[in-house]
Amino acid sequence: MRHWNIKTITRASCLAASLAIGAAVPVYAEKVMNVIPHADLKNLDPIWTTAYISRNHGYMIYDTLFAMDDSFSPQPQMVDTWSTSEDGLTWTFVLRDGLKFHDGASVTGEDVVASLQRWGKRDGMGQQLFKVITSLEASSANTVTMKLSQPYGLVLESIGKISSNVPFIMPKRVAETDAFEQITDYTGSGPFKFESDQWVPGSKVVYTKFDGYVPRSEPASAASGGKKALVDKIVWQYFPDNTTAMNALMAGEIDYFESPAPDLAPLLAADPNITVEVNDPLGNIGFARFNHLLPPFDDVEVRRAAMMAMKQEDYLAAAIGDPQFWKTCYSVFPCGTPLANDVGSDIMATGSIDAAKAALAKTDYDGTPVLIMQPTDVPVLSAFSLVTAEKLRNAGFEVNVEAMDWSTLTSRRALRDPVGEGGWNMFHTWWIGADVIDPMAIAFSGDPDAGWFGWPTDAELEEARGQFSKATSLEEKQEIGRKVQERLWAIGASGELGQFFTPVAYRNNVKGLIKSPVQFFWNMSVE
Amino acid sequence: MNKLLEIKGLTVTLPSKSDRKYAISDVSISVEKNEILCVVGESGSGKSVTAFTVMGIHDKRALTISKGEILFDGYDLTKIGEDQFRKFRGKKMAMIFQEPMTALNPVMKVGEQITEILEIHTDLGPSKRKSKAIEAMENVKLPDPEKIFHSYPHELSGGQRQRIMIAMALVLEPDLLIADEPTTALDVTTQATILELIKEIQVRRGMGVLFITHDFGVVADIADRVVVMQHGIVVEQDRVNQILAHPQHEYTKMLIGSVPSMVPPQKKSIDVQAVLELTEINKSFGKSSLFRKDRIVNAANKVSLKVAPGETLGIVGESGSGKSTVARCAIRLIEPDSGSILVKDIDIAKLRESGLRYLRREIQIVFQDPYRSLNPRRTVGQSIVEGPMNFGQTEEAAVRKAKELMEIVGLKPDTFNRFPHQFSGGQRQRICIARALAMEPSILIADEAVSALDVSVQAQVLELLENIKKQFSLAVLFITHDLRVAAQICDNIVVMKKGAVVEFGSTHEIYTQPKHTYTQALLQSAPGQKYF
Amino acid sequence: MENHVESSAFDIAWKNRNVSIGLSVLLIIIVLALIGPIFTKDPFSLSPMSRLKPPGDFGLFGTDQLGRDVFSRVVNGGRISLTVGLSVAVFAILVGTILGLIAGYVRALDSIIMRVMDGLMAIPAILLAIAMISLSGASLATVIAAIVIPEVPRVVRLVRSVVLTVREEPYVEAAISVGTPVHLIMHRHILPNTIAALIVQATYICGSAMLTEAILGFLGAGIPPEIPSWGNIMSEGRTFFQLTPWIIFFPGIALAVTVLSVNIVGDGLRDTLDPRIARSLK
Amino acid sequence: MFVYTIKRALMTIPVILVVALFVFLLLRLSPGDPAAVIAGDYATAEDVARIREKLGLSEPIVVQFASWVGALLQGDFGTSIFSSKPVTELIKQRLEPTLLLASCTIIFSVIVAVPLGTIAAFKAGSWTDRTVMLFSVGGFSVPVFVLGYILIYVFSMNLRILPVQGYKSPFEFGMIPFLRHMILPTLTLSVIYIALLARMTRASVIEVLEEDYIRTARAKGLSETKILMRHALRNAAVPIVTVIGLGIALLIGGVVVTESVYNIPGLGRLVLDAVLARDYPIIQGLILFFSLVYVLLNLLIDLAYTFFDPRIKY
Repeated sequence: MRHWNIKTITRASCLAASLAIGAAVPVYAEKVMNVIPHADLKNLDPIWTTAYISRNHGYMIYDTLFAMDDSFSPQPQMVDTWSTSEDGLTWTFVLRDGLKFHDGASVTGEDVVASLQRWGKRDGMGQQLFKVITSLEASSANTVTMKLSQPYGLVLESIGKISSNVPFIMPKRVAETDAFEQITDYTGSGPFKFESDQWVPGSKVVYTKFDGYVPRSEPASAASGGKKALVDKIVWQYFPDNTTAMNALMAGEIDYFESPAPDLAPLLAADPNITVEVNDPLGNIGFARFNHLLPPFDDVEVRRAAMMAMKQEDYLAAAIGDPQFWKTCYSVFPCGTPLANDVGSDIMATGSIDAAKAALAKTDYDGTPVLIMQPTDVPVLSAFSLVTAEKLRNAGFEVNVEAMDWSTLTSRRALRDPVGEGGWNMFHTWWIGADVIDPMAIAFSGDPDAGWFGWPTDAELEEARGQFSKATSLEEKQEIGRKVQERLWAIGASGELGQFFTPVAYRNNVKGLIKSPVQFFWNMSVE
Repeated sequence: MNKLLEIKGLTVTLPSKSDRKYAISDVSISVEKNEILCVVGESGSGKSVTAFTVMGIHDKRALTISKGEILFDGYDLTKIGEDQFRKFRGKKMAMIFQEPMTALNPVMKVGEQITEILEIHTDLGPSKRKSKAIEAMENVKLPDPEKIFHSYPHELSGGQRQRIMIAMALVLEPDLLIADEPTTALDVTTQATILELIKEIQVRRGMGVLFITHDFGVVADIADRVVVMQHGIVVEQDRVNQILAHPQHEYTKMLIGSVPSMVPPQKKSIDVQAVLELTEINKSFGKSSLFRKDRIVNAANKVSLKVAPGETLGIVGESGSGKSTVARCAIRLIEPDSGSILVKDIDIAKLRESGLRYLRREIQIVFQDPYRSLNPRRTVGQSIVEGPMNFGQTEEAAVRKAKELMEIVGLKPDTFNRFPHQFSGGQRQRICIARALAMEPSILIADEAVSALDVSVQAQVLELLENIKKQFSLAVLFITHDLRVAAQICDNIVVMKKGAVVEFGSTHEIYTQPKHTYTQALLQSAPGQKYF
Repeated sequence: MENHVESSAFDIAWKNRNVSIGLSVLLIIIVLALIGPIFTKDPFSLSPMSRLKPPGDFGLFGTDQLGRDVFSRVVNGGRISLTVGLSVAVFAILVGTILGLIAGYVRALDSIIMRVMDGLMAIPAILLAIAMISLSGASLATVIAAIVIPEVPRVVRLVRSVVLTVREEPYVEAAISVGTPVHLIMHRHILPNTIAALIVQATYICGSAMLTEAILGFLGAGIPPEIPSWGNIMSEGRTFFQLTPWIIFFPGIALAVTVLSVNIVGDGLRDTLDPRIARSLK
Repeated sequence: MFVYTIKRALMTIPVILVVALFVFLLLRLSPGDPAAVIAGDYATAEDVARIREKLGLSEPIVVQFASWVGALLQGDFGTSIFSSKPVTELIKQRLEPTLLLASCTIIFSVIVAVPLGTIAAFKAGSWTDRTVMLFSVGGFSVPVFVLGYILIYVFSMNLRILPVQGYKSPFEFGMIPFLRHMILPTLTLSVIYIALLARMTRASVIEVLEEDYIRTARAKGLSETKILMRHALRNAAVPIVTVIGLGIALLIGGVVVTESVYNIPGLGRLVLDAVLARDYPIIQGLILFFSLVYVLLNLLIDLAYTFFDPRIKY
């Protein structure tokens, strides 16, 4: 620890005095961007966790083989050229020249293989992909060869995945860490370096520009294209309090505020020095999840009756507020994305208590109370829960709302036990649009064993989802998308609560923001 | 005449809700140079209010001077401003108080407390101040003043503390010293030396002293002139010999008559089987811990004694002699470390509370402080019947008995439902005696039972104790520090010092032929032996 | 007759101006909270389309972020906050008194109880409460329990010290020597002496419990936010502090006035019931 | 004195053990499961079980406690589940802001509260007294976070004379930025502390003013100011110092809130975040740490009594 003696203090105060007077002007002004991220970076291993903040951290310091552009098609990033064999079973990727890790070592095929393998153990899409991979090896220093057992339509979509878990490329020594243990070496090859000794968990993360990074020549487009570090240092400062965060931005103590509460937007927008805008074109999709295993929601008609009561406008107005930040969307795929459609969406678009009441009356619902888990530390979900509670009550359900924090909810939602023994009937969440862009999303699973909490069972749905990975053309994919959506609505898998957008706010001296569902910090500058 | 202080028609009013209108009314007293004026009276006589008012340190929120003047050094003290008054205090007039422990600031070295007064009133430098303080300490005959100078009050004995108070009061050689019961809280041997000291200094300096006391023995030893006060009024004042020899006022006569004689009356010896017998009782306080063993006090060291029915056994000794410890062991409020306590031949020394319970009625106690001996939240009746009802007596029977007892102890039975605060101190002590008697005990312990009472009341309670002893054939263990009281009431006496019995004998023997030097010193120290 | 001394003390206490003003204000607040449901809208009813409206057309105190009526939430919230304050005070005093009496009277258990209490005292109250609530799930009952537990040691210490002092009083010794059994000594002689101090302590506990509840709400570990306690209303509204100050202002005023009254009553009672301080104020 | 210090230090062991046991049981018996939190949205039951195994959560509870205490005895507070950093390192990182904030608060509060309480006591019953007492009672009546918001709103947003948030280490940035960032948090945190101290000072001084030696001092001719300064305050010091010690617990509670409002990266926020994230090692370590601080500070205060009151000897 530091020695706090008189000398240090005196020296510090002298320095302070001189700084305060402004006598000591640094010769070179370091360009620093102060950012309030949307969450606290608790965890530095983006493969180990799916937390969005860890994913964003990953994009700071790592690079990917492929990356999504703003039309959501994968573009080469670390890969220079790649080829597919005639039968579609052998894929060869050649890495770009000049790829370097932060420690100076070159990126090799070995690193890529190890990184993909670790990712394949944790990520859902990765697991699917590795089911068909027979071999994955570095055929030369900069070439990776992948052999498949059958043709697979989502190879590039998988390894170019934009959101969690993103297959970031780490050095081999790091990627060899057990997939269920966290890495402790944070060497990447991305445009920024993580400053380990300046990290204060829960408060501050510091990144500095990596001078050895060679950006691609293409212009930046979402996650793809040239990643240029235009500032010397990026400091993430986590603010637990939204009001304080807003004040700090308005006072100029902060440059960029990633996710202000939408309700604060008018206050921020009123400040001429601040820009408020929506950065994520897909936004987030509200999700009301039923537990298909327990009564009353083990009955499809009861689920569908409940869905009829859900009026998206009410949810969005209550949770988000300002209509410029939300819109209704009755497709399971985010409206505005290629697979969005309106098959079977009447049920969700009903939004009528009376209709719900009538539908419920036709079922065998016996007054079994519905237990809704309300995560009180997440305002949007808390509001969703309350709106659902009121809607269901009005529709004739018995409802119990149980307040808890999000972390309790995440552990409890995994329980398949009856309500009395820790189980549950409903909870709310949201997916970022990019996570539910196609039928492969785990949110749409119909397999109770491998599927997501809530455990819907529908073989037809699974069959349809299975087809998707083999589909190659957009038309085919759209067709499968419609089929999947039809099944999802038919079995009342979950309530879709509409699409909402969280704005970002930043001081006008910040330039170069990239439109994307994921927050990137390259190409951004502070003037 | 050489009047130093003249109080003329001084009247001090009490707050409007008090039970009487004036604290003192129309008091006229004067103190001359080179004399000790004793103001004597019982509690509530207004003697302390008079002293505090002269000093200007009475509670100004409660007490207001409504009439009269206090002439001192050419000024009327009732009219001068606080700043000017402050210059008198400590310099021209000084005061010493009853309880030297609380009157000294516990967190300040005593030397500092003396030099402080020099700092306020003189221009002396620090070293001068110190030498003057040391000189003052030598004057009051404090041993090793250099060392004591750097001591805190709690490190000194009671006598030393009072000497410090006196040194502090006299360091600036004031003309007037006001002494408010300065020896009441001290042991009798210490009292004698302090009285001697005050007298000596007064003579040497030619100072005027206003001496407040309730003890006619002290008056007889020290006073030149005496003022007797009752209920805030001066009832009589004269030269000391005149007052003692020819008191005019009834109240004065009563006060003087109430002082017990040092000569014990002849008593016949009692020759019956003892009901209470303590053998080699040991009791020490303080824990011997792993870390230190030095804080253990031997409060009782091989104490043996016995009391027979109809006998009053006195335990006398100064504070800390262990006499109360013995009493509390005897009634098993505390458990002795070793030794036996035979009550009617049953050893109760080590009995647990449950086994003890049935012997509780055999042995009862009356405590010193009548204000704390009764639960203020319970009626006196409830307090008296509590014991009998614990032993299964019906309420009706207990109440009937209680009313009888109240009559016996001289209280009206119709006050049965009153609360303790509605009684005077003497009446409360009677209630406590009734409560003890309600148990029909064979042994009664009186632990300083009359020490807190005014002399007049003391005499009545002593008489009551004597009567009930005879009436109920009680064995009485009478604990007191007051040699006069002991002389009058006890058949036999045990003298204790530092936890051990130093002498035992019949009262007559002890008072006429004390063997132990400590007993002799005690007896010689009792004040007022010239007259009483 | 038993209560003679207390009742006269409370007569005096009532004559203390602070006590009478404080109690009157409290009485009004309690009555309002109790009859609140009669004259207010449903505090739970959502109306997302009229959210964050200023006081006026959409209710006396405006609406909150879910369009609920702030006035009815504040009025009904009084009931929750007062319930928290009162229950915490009652339970803390009850548990603390029992433990304190045992510790003060049963030598063998004294050191065990006191070590446990020392341990509890050493854990910062807010942290303990946050941990307990967020780990065991938020409900009115857990919040009350979580606030009670850190308060208990203070009461235990208070009661124990009174017991230790009072049991040395001559009248207790007299009661022992007339063979009064332990439970009656407790009941007749010791307990009544603790009452004045406990009542004063209870007022302070009550006040601080209401504040703690609010702070727990702020930290996200309070009563389920749906339930309108003053603390919850404020903590939910805090994001909008600069946008819609009324959401935080009205419950804030209500809470401050209530706690202030409770504390003023406590101070007044202390001054009248503690003779030493009372004397110097005369 | 030395022996006493050792003895008292040893006596803290059972207290800390009680705390340790209590905290441990609280965490283990509660329903949350850190493994599930870590495993994330896509984890299967096997994944969760595997993580539980890794964290040692599947051991019997007694074994878990024993191994935790065993590690503690070696100075190992464990490692954060999420950040994989040792808890001791996290504490070290966060100690400075909290320590300085607490120190500033205590110093400021004492400077303000003791004179206020003394004046109120001296003028007991007067308007000055009533005003001071009303302020004190008021200090107990406003939630800390509301006060924080109001101060930020007035001083930072409207007057724009002080920064909104953050912490600037005096060792890195110098004294002036440090103090500028400390003013509002200190004010916010001090209010309740000042209220507490002022009341206690007043009560103690009133009590002392009733003592005989005050009368003695008057009889010596001392002025009222001197009586107050020399005699009353020194004797009132012990209860005042005691309250400063007891207030530490209150302070730690306040720190949690204040650090959140002013975005100060201190221990208070660390523990709050840990609780919400179920990061058991941090919660355990920090509550234990705070208790240790509390116990040691109070030990220190007990020892300080000898300085204020020569009658107390150990």
